[in-house]
Amino acid sequence: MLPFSFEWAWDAGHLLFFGGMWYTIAILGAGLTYCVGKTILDTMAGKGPHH
Amino acid sequence: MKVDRRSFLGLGLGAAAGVAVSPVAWKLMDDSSIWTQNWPWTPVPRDGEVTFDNTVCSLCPGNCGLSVRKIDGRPVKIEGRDDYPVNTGGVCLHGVAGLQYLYDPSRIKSPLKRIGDTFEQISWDEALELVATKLAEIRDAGKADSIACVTNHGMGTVPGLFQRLLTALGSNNFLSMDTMDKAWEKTLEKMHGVHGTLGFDLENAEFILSFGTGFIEGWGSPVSNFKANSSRKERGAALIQVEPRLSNTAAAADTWLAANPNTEADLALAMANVIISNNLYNTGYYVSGFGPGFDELAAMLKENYSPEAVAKTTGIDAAVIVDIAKRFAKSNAPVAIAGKGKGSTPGSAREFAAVHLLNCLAGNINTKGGAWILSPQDYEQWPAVEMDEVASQAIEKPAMDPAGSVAGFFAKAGAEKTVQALLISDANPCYALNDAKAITKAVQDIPFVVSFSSFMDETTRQADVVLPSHTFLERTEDLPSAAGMARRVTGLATPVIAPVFNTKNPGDAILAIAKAMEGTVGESFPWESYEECLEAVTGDLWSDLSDQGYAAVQETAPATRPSVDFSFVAQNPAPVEAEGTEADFSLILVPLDNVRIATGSVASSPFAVKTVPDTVLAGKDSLVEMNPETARANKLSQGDLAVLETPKGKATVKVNLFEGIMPGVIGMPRGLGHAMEENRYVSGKGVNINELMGPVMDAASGLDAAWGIRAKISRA
Amino acid sequence: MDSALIPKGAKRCPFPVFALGIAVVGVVLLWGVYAMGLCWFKGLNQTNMDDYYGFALWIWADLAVIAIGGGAFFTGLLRYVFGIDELKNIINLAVVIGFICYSSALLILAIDVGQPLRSWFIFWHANVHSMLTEVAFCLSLYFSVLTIEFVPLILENRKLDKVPFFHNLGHNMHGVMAVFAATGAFLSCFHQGSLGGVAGVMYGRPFAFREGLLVWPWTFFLFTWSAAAYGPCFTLCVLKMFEKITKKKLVKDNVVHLLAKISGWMITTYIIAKIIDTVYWATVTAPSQGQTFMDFYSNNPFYGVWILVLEIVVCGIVPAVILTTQKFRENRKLLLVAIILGTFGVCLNRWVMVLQVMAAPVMTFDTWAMYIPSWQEVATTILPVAYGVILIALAYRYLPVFPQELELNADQQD
Amino acid sequence: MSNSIINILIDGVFMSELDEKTENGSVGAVEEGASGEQKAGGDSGTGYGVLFFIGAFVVCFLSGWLLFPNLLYSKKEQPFNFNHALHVEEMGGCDSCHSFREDGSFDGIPKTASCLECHEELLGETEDEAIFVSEYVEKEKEVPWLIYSQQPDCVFFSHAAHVVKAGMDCRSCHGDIGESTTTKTYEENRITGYSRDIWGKNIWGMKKNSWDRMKMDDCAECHQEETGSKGACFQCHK
Amino acid sequence: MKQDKHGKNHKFGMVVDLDKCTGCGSCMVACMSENNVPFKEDESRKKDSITWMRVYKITNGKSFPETEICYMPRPCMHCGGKGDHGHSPCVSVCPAVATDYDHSSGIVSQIYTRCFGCRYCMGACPYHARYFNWWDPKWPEGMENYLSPDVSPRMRGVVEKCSFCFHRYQEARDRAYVEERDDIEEQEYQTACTQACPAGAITFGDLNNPDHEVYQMVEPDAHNCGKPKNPKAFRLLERLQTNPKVYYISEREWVRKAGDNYLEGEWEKVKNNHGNDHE
Repeated sequence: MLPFSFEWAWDAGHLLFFGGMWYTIAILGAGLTYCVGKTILDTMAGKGPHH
Repeated sequence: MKVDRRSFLGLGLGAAAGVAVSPVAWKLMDDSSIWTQNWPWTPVPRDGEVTFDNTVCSLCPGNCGLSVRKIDGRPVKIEGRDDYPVNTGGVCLHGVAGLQYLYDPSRIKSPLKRIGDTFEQISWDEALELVATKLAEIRDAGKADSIACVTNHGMGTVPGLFQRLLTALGSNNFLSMDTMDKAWEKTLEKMHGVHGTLGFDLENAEFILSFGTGFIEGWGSPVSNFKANSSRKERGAALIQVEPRLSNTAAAADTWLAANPNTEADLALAMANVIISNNLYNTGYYVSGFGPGFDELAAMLKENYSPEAVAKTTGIDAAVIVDIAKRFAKSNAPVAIAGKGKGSTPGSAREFAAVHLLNCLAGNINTKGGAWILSPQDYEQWPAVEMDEVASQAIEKPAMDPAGSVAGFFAKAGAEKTVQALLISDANPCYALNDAKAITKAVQDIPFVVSFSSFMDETTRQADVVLPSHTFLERTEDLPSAAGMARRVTGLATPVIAPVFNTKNPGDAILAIAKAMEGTVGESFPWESYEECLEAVTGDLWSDLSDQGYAAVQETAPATRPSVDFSFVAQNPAPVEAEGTEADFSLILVPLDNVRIATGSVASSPFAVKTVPDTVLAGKDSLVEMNPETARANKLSQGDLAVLETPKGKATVKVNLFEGIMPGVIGMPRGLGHAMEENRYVSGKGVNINELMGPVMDAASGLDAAWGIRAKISRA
Repeated sequence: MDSALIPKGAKRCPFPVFALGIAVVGVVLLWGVYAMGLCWFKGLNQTNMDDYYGFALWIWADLAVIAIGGGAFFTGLLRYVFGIDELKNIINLAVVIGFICYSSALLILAIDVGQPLRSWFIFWHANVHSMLTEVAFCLSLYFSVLTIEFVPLILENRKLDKVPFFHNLGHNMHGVMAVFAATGAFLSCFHQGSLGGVAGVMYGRPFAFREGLLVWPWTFFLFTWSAAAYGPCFTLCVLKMFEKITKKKLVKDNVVHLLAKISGWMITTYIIAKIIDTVYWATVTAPSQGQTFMDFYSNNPFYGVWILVLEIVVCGIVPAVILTTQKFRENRKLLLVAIILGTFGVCLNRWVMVLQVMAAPVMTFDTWAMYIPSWQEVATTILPVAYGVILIALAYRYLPVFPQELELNADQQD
Repeated sequence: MSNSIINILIDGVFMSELDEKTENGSVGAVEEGASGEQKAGGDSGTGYGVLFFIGAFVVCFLSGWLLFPNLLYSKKEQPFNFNHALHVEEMGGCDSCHSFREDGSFDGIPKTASCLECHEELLGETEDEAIFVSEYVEKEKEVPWLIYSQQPDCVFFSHAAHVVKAGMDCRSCHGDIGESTTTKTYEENRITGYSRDIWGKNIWGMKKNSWDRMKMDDCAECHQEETGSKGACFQCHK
Repeated sequence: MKQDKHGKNHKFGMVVDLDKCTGCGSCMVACMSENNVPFKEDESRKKDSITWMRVYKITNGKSFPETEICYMPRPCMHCGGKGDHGHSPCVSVCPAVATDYDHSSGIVSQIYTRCFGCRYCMGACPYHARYFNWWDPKWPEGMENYLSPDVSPRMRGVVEKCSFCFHRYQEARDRAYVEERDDIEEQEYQTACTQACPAGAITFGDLNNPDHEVYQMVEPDAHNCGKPKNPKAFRLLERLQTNPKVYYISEREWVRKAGDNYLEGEWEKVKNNHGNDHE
């Protein structure tokens, strides 16, 4: 999974497979970070539910 | 300060974050999976120095040489001994599984005394004293001849010591379990007038004509036969198998003659007829060795056993009979063998004689690749038995069964109830003899039964005192080869491990009992220990035995060629029929021997049971084999539960359809149905066929010649 | 009693009734949990699986729930990536179903493996050539996507929404949902396919083996396609069940018909591909390995040709025809028949592609293997169903799952 | 309705601080107040939250690093002290006591019998010597040494391949044990049963020397360097 | 020091002479006792009975008395896969690399401590050579004393299979190392089943080494994935391209035919030039 796990090899199979995996994780992570970050800013700016 | 929800949230998140950046979670994740890799309840075998010990297997009469691999003195694996003349490296599954017998849950851990229906552990001193006192009592009461002893086989110094004890006590009733060896002995007496046994040089035979023998089912010395079978294929020697069922031997044979059950003798006689009428018999032997009865025989055969007539009885084409007979007679090294299945039961004298007749006609007696007449094992040099008056008088009384048959002995014991004491060593008659339930009853009726078994088997369960033996891996013993082997080798079993439980070598137990009985009985046993006795008695053989673990007694054919007396066969004795009438029981039940199932006194090991196919044993049910045609006629199909009934009893079994068995014949595995509760890996599985079979005593030999029994089967 | 949590204006059954219903299902759930405990602590000897039938009821259940949970990724794809806006009215349901299906699948997998504590080896020591590795990675990643998709819905709960942070978070997550949905669709395509690949790459098993494209056997594509095609059928099935139980209309017909139509065309294309695949396999692939088509459908008491007819004709062509024909799909009863058949069909396909593969002998002297699951297996398979029922009931009761509910049931509001 | 127990429970679960308000007002009022309370109470709550967060973080972080390793390993003492340095001086290299058997296997720790040549009688006056002679030599027992480098049952390690074939030095894996004058405390992982030396003293599993750790990755590292491949699984596993 | 991989690659394989095999079961028990295979109370359910070496009984399907039977011992085939690249059916599917193909010996390993019990490999293996530990292995009291330290007992929940007694290869190599030999002799590494077979039906050795008996018996064609040139030799399910390293020899045509699936009429075409069809 990581370059220092036993089975890791710098070959096409690992690069493609784990490349895809880390890329996906990165997208999800970035998306979540963005959401949480923006939410904190929004909340501090006083945004909230409007009635 | 108000502790609120957010404080808790902070606490939780902080803890989580703190743990996350510490090694705890990761280390625990790793360690917990490592824990699954080293579960404390999964054993870890200790490592150490590897050594090998040689010994000899005595689980069956084959007596193969074993090489036991040990780690720091702890035996871990049994292998065949490469330089042993019987098996040269090969080994059967029972031998390989030998270590399982050491730790068998049904092993007896110390001497036992019967208290009502249970056993109590006692000390060796107490147990030996008990036996000695009881035997002395019986002797003092003038009933020395009512003491009997049954051992598994009759050869070597351990059975020798038992026999010696009986003689010293004054009894002739020393018996070993009935096997085909006894039938061969009777045959030799009748046809050559000699005392001895027959061995077959199968390694060099060129044409093996087998009348129902399980040549590779465990007949004789199994590993040696497997090797002979393989070398047979290499050297192009033929194997013809006569049998109503496609056994493994039949499957391996070049030709399988599916003769009707119990017509083996007819077929052999028809072939003899072909050989004689075509003048294909060995002329040299005719001149030198053919004795009385030859002309009568020729005439009798001509009249009764023409190939055409026998074709009808056996179901084998006349042309095939003629062809096989001619090929047999013309072969350079033909040999005909008998003894059904593993040869663990005797057969009819007529059948053995008819088969041996072919050997005689071919002139292959004591020739390379032929049948060798071997004199009784005589290397043992026993000093004369000291006999007091009691013994001298009692020994004059005849043995209970004059033919020396165990089946006959128990029949008489059960009927007359005169036996006062019975010693049983390594034999399990309550399981292994036909009509096992009647045998058990007979044993129960004997007031004092002493078992020397290593396991709580069916017979030992009936004992009053148990003097547990070492298993074959823990004991010293000389083991002469037997069972159809032409070459004779005596092996020396030596302990590969210190006794696991509080057991003794039966030889030592006998010495101790004898010594406890004062007077001539004790004096007849001048040795301090069994090992001392063994060394003294084996005499010339001892140095070979102790140096190389075996002594080759005979390697080439005996030089003499005894003459043949044909008169027994010429009388055309009647065949031994199966018990039961066709009207009541339309089918015939035959026991099936299978090398993977131990059939004699020793039960199978858990490993051996594991190899038994599900077409033989399914859960707790035995499967009986029948032709689909038989099944259709009895409205049965594969896997059905069915009730199998014979004149001796009933059993619930499952049905296994097999095209290779003759219609009308039902085959049932032998060796299952043990009742040895402590060992649930082996016990309680299947049905003991010996409870469905009854003995059929052959008038000509006095031996049990039952080969099957009439039966019927219906859906349960 | 729990009105504070119930979406504003929505009518729900009295709390005791609800609690009773949950309790009943909860008992089933506990039964499943007990069976699960047995499997974990005593080992897989609690099942009737054996060395021939190493994949059994559970793996089927796993594949089946993932297939029918495919409605989530496909509807998400249509809604967020292709921008079919009407589907926003059913996307919540699809997401909840997807979440239930995928969490169930993960739970079943955790019971199914012999050494659950070592499961992480599949990630850490991954063999990238194994289809199962791909399944594990995509499955767990896609599950996190579903969680991300589910969270905003939870945050819409009347009480939660009052918290500014949650309100804003929900809002912001909605804002970037297209990114998540697209990622989810990508992941889903792969793991649905990999599940098909699991069977297709077994070249020692002529019943399963398929040739293919690059490293992917045809079953890879067929599984993805079939999950997309049939997944919405299950979403609609659940919707119909809801409507039946609540005696309310929850989603407008045009939305239902739209999804049904899309599903119908997907099924049509899928079933054509499946037929081509079957024919090619039966006439080229299997014969090249010495086996005839009928070798796989005879000499056993269960797997007859009927199973293929049922899968392709009854559960494939029939729903395809119904759903693609406007007249038929707008007939309530026919629509119901079609979506039920569709759901059943994809489950049957997964059954065949896992269990018949195990059952069919390959060595000439081998025999068909048959198997009946133990109660522990049945209980642990029902466990996720019970869990799903509870979760979806909670979701319906407390979350605005159906945006059109109020509008459609204006007369019933209190 | 608003006072119902269920609602209180629900509030308790979801947002506990609203409790007080619920008691006195209508649902509507609670809702009004809730958003206000949210803002007002937000700051102080967050403040405590942060405080608690930091506190918990520090406590857990430190115990994870410092306390956990101590809890994880149990400490066991050897039957008596052994002075490697002294024996090396007297006997020569490692292989004078740790040798190969004829069949190529490695005999590990010597048996008591092989110590007899010198230790038949008391040799020196240390307490350890007395224990050895009286408890083991005289009773013909083996010393139950705890082996620091004991690999688990699943590992096959060929000393022959490494020492004879590859000509490696004992130190590469066993370090300076030959220079030790006393036996250190044996630490056993309570969960796995492994010796701590396998994972390495360092709880993170970091190492400075080749002998600091004996995990599979350490084998692989060297194999990769020396043979160009980490090797087949069976090479080291049984 | 850079090493080559201990000389040239071996390709260990087995040849079973089915005409010599008597079905006695010695190989099965020798294997079980060599490899610490556990046993349980009821072993008659063969589909969960661990027998690394299993002897199948096959028949020609004809009725009495034309019936014939043949016993077929089946260890793990140690498939090399298409092109002998090591992509055996099981190795290629294991998600956690718990089973791998060793190119230096041709042996397919199974690492019990790595396996997490997904059983995918079992589904992928058409020979049913792989077994799952459904139960904790348990020995009757005291019997664990006979366990060998050369093979670690398996825990519940993992897959196991025949290893060609790889530990014996390790031991033989250790001896060679201390005797400073570069390689081992043919007889130094033999599997337990080979050693035990009383009929001498099993031969084991290096299929890459023309001096070895196995090579001479089947004449494996290295350019055609080890396909036997000996017309009496065959492999099980060769058409699936699993490329097994266990060969069978029989004079009997029906036995050879039973080794693989053939469409109607196909066997007639290949039976006489079996093994030579590449020429």
